[in-house]
Amino acid sequence: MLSVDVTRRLGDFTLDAAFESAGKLTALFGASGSGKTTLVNLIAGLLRPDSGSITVDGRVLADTGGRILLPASKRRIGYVFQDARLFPHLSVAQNLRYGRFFAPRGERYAEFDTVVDLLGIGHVLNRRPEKLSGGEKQRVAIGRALLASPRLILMDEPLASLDEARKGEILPYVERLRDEAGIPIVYVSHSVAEVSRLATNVVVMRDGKVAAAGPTAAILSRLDLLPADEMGEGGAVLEMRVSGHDQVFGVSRLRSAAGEVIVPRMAVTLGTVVRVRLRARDVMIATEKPVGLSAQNVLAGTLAALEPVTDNMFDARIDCGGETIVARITKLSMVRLRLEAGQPVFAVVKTVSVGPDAVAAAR
Amino acid sequence: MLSVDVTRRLGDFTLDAAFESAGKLTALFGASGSGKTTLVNLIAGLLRPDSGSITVDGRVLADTGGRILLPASKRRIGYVFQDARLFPHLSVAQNLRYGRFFAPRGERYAEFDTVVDLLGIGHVLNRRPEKLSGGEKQRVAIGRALLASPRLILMDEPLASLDEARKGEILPYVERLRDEAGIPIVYVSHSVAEVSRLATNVVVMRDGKVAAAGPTAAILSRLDLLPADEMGEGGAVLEMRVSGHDQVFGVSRLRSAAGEVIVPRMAVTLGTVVRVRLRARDVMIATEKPVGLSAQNVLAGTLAALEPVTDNMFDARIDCGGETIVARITKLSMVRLRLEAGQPVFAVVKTVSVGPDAVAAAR
Amino acid sequence: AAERLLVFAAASLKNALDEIATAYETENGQRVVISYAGSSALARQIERGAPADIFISADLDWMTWLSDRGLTDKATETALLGNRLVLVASAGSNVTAKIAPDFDLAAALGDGRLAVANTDAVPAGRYAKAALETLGVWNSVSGRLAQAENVRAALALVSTGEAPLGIVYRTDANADPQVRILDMFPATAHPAIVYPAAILSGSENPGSEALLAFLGGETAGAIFEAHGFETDVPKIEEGG
Amino acid sequence: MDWLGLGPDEWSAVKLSLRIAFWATLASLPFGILVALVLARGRFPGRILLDGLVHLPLIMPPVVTGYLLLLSFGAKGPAGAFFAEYLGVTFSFRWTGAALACALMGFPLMVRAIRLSLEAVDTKLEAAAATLGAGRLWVLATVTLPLALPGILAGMILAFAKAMGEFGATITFVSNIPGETQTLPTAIYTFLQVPGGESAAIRLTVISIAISMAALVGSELLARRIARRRGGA
Amino acid sequence: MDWLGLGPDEWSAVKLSLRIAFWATLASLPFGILVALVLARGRFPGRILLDGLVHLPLIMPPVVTGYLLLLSFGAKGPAGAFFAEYLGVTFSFRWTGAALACALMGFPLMVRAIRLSLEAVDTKLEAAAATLGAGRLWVLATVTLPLALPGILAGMILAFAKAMGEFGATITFVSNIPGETQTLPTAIYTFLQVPGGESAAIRLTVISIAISMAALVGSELLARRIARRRGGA
Ligand SMILES: Nc1ncnc2c1ncn2[C@@H]1O[C@H](COP(=O)(O)OP(=O)(O)OP(=O)(O)O)[C@@H](O)[C@H]1O
Ligand SMILES: Nc1ncnc2c1ncn2[C@@H]1O[C@H](COP(=O)(O)OP(=O)(O)OP(=O)(O)O)[C@@H](O)[C@H]1O
Ligand SMILES: [Mg+2]
Ligand SMILES: [Mg+2]
Repeated sequence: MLSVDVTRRLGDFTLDAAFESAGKLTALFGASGSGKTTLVNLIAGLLRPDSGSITVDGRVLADTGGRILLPASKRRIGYVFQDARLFPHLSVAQNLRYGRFFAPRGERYAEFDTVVDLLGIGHVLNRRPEKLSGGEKQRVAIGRALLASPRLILMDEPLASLDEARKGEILPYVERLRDEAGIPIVYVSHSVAEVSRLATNVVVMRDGKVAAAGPTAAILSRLDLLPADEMGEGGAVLEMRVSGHDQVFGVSRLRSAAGEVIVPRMAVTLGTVVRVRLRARDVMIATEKPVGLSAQNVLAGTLAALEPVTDNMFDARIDCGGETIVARITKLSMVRLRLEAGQPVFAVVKTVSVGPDAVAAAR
Repeated sequence: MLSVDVTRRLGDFTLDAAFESAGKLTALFGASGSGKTTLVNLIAGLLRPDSGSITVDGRVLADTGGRILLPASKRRIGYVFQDARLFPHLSVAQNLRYGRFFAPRGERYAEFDTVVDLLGIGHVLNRRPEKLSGGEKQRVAIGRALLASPRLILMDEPLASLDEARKGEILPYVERLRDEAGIPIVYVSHSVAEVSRLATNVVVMRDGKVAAAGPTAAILSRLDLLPADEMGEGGAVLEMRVSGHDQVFGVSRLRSAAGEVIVPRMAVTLGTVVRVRLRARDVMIATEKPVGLSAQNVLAGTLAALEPVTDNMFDARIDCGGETIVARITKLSMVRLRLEAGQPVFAVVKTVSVGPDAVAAAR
Repeated sequence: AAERLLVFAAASLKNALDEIATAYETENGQRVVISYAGSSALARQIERGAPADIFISADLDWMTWLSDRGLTDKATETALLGNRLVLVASAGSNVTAKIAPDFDLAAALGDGRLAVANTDAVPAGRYAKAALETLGVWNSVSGRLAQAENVRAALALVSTGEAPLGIVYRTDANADPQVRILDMFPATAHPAIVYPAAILSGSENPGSEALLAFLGGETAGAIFEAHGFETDVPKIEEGG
Repeated sequence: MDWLGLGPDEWSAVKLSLRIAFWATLASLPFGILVALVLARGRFPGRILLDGLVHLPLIMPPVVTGYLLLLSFGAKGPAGAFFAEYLGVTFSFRWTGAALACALMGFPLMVRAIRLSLEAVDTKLEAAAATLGAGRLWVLATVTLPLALPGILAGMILAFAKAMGEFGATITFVSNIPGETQTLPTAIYTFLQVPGGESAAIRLTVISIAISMAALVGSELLARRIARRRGGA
Repeated sequence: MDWLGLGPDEWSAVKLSLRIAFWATLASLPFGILVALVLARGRFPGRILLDGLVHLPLIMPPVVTGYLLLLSFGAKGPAGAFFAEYLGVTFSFRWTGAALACALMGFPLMVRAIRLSLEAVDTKLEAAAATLGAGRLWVLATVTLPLALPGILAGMILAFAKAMGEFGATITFVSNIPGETQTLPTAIYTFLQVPGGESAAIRLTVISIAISMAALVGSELLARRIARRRGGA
């Protein structure tokens, strides 16, 4: 449970943010300059709040009323900075081990070798930071924060300068941290894909204020909160149970009240509940059940609402067995298909568009 | 015309890169640590090649054979660094104007006010760099490089820490620079979306070597070159002519030998040739012409080939009037639809999935 | 051997005193250690408790200053040495001058300067000033002085040719081949140049008296004279 | 200036010391920057020799430095003759000589401070300036030196303070001529040489301290302003 | 050591100077770091006063500094009595006093160098260390001071060189007793005070320079190694 209610002035900019997040991974989302780093610095103890309080899992980190201000070194927070901030006088290995001994012996959960392998930095351990590439620096910074075995992790755009392949390796580890070690994470990101995959809760910042905060599914379906270009990335987030694995075709079947969805094979046991993001722009509407189409996921439902997004674009909300699926369609399609609220329709989704970044084990 | 053929050792790492690019925007693509920044530093003149030569539009920047090594200050190259590298002792405005007077008066094409507006940094002009957010710093760095009115622009992941909305504003400007001012650009990126939108040419780096180089369409359809997670982002890039605008529905019609495609309304005149990226993961295959489906783009063609991508995933290459469209499908779909090379099929694409980042004015 | 004897002596005495100390050590078997510095520094150090046994000053003032504070064994105060002032020119120059009342020192200087030790602070400078006043030439050259930190520095100004003329001790001039002595000032033109010596009241070393006696003795006298000092000096006047 | 109880000679010593310290600092600054640059950035075989040379005035007793100055820059010295003939500057028995001595004695301090700051300048910023079209001298003037400003300022204040206190080399080189080469330290020294001169010496010392403190406070305020404007970099 | 033609007194002056310079540098280092830290980071009203105080030995003629030392740390001085009684250290007319004088004279140089380097340390790195759990002292020991190493090294070499050359304060405070307080500079002075002493003075000066140069070269090599290992930061 992360509970923040602080104000802080920085020149002309004022941060005035209040939110609570019970989730294990809270995404901070917002445009450049909206105050994400400022907020993270306040949580880390690198900035002093002008007023307000910050509480993590019942531990008061700061409270101007009670005159409490835990120093950064006592907060046990692993902070991955937006700029890597590696120690230039230490080797990569020394950087990684720096925080190791400040954690009580019993609480050290991060394994040096595991983290090094995960981040693919084994070959640079003896180098000085200045001899690393941009992405390597960022990876070492992530490793350094993890190896301090923190009780809360703050990540300020940690994957921004990493390639997709590397992201694809690091994200599952972050998920495991979140799920297995139970370490709450605050994650700053510009990417809806990252947010929807990882976050249990989302806090949307705008001009120093919290524009919205809540569970990921609720926030991501409120597409107005997302930046224009990312809107198609939003959509429904369903919790579904793994009902079967198909060895031959390498797919898994997921079930929920909405129906059955086939996704690329997941390495989880039967019965596990996973989260599936169905991007609005990946969902089609059919008035007749399609035949001979490669898209294999066809969910029957009722067209619940048609919401204009832009002049020529609509979000169709389809009620499938009580769950809502969103499809982004053009006005043209709407007119041609003569869509009207209340009529029965099919939501059609390609299996491949439910890619690995759209499915995640639910907490 | 950018022509590079250099070697350079850095510790254990050796860059040995040779490629030519006639395009206006050459994307450098590759995993973290593959040597992108090293290559860019060599072009900028910040690193000295061990051997080889670099030529831009006939101007020899470096040639170890001819003992030519133009200093960085004489190369007229605008370099947006991976780390912003703003001058801490100068205000943002002073940073922006720093390079202004080094360009001959007649060659100054960048307008201060335009660039400031574009980058949304008008409100921070009087501030020192340390009082900027991460994204603001990066934007100022872009502005500083542009305002030097360079003859070649090097951008090392310039948009990595920017939100999508801001990216959406900056990218068109970069495109205009490329197209109108004719300034060649070398652009380092991890994002296939960015690359396919912007690049005329792509150079794929791997372990210090050039794994592939060529026109964007050719490279992006060779999906094996892309990182695993980005593979679905690859696909066909078609050059199509704008054949009509529909005021009522806000869409534009594009035509090529492949057929007609409807995309969200574009602000270009009729007859203009644009590039359309049809992501493999956004394309479906239908064995019968779909009816009642919201996906409006249905292109008739012949299934030319089925190429396995992973164990359970295939890329279907569809020949539509001589042009190739790629669809990513599961093995399951392939079997269920009994797809075989040579059979007539339809390629189905949602209009919304051909979003603004997938359509670009061709050069 | 008994504890070493510590002598505080004016720096200009070094050459002679080092020889004498060696002679004394071979004769008496007691080690003598000499700290050379400016008389003012030494006197102040004695006042602040320096563990010295014997003080040999370059002028009377600092000895009197100590004496007034009861820091010397008054009975042992003695005028150990004398010296003379000379007018020197650098060896290479062809300046000539004869010292006499109202002699034209200014003319001999030309547009150069007269090198002297500090005329307010350093004994040699004070004697030089007195002599020039007695001879009636002070006013004509007082604005043309180059005052140095000590006699050696004044001598250096002449030997390097910075100053055409200088007034220094005969002991210093004798030993410097770079300078030539033009003339010696009459002993009467200035207060007697006296190097007083005394055992300090803080001294508990039984050898002090023997050393002081040795300094006044024949062996020492010969060495002093070899270095150009005069050993035949008037007794210190009471309250001088 | 009666309230200070200063005689004309003392008053002129104050003025002279100020002038000497001012010019010693100012005139040695370009050389200080140059040498610091060479030491911080140069990679040539004689570098360590130059480094040693710069430190000499610190290592040698001041009297020796003064004596060597006398030999080389005196009226009869080769360097002195050169300066007199070609540049029209004479040093012997002039305040200029005192300034030279003070500059030389403060030089190692100035160079070291500037050099430390230069070495802390991030060369990546210089590279950035070069890509923007700035040639070497421009980079130096607009990036390197401004970033080294704290060290330049510190070097200047050290040189100034040293010049205010320098005694041994000054008196040996240019003597102690009231109104011409008598600085505060040589005046103080003179007073200390005679019994009872302490109070006058203390008065002058206090004046000297007051002047240097004023300079120090000024430089600190300036440095703080620079730091405030720049922030954490 | 006959090949140098050194007499026992001269030889002991060499050894003593080395010992004094070594201890002056070493013993003043912690104080130098402390004061530099306070001046670089502290924000309290008396800061500028402390800054002035540190500069005093530079501003005042060395003789005055020596005299003040004699008054306060001498056998009869209050500080001297305190140290003798409570810490068992006496300074008057001992090599320890010479070391004290040299340390004091070199202190402004040492502090300034360390301070410059401290001010150049990126506080963001200290913040990073704090988030990793390092308390203030740990941050100081593992981040701040290592990053300020160039300045600490420069400060030490300046203090050492200054100690090798310090004359005025030393001779005024602890006199010039061969084998006990006679350092190279005071020995050189004595030789310069008598006819014919020049060659001996030059010999000692050369020895002094050689020692300091060795220290300098050593420090430069060390600094270069640090710089090489760290790179551009
Ligand atoms: N000074 C150096 N010494 C030794 N190796 C170096 C040095 N600089 C870079 N390298 C290595 O060279 C390789 C290429 O570095 P480069 O910065 O060009 O990578 P990059 O492609 O830009 O990666 P990124 O996307 O992470 O920025 C990396 O493996 C890096 O560790
Ligand atoms: N020290 C400062 N003084 C004045 N304004 C500041 C200071 N630091 C930050 N700001 C301003 O506060 C706002 C929020 O900054 P912050 O770094 O929190 O943004 P952010 O959300 O992290 O943005 P980005 O995504 O670009 O990193 C910005 O507009 C920035 O200009
Ligand atoms: Mg930020
Ligand atoms: Mg890079």
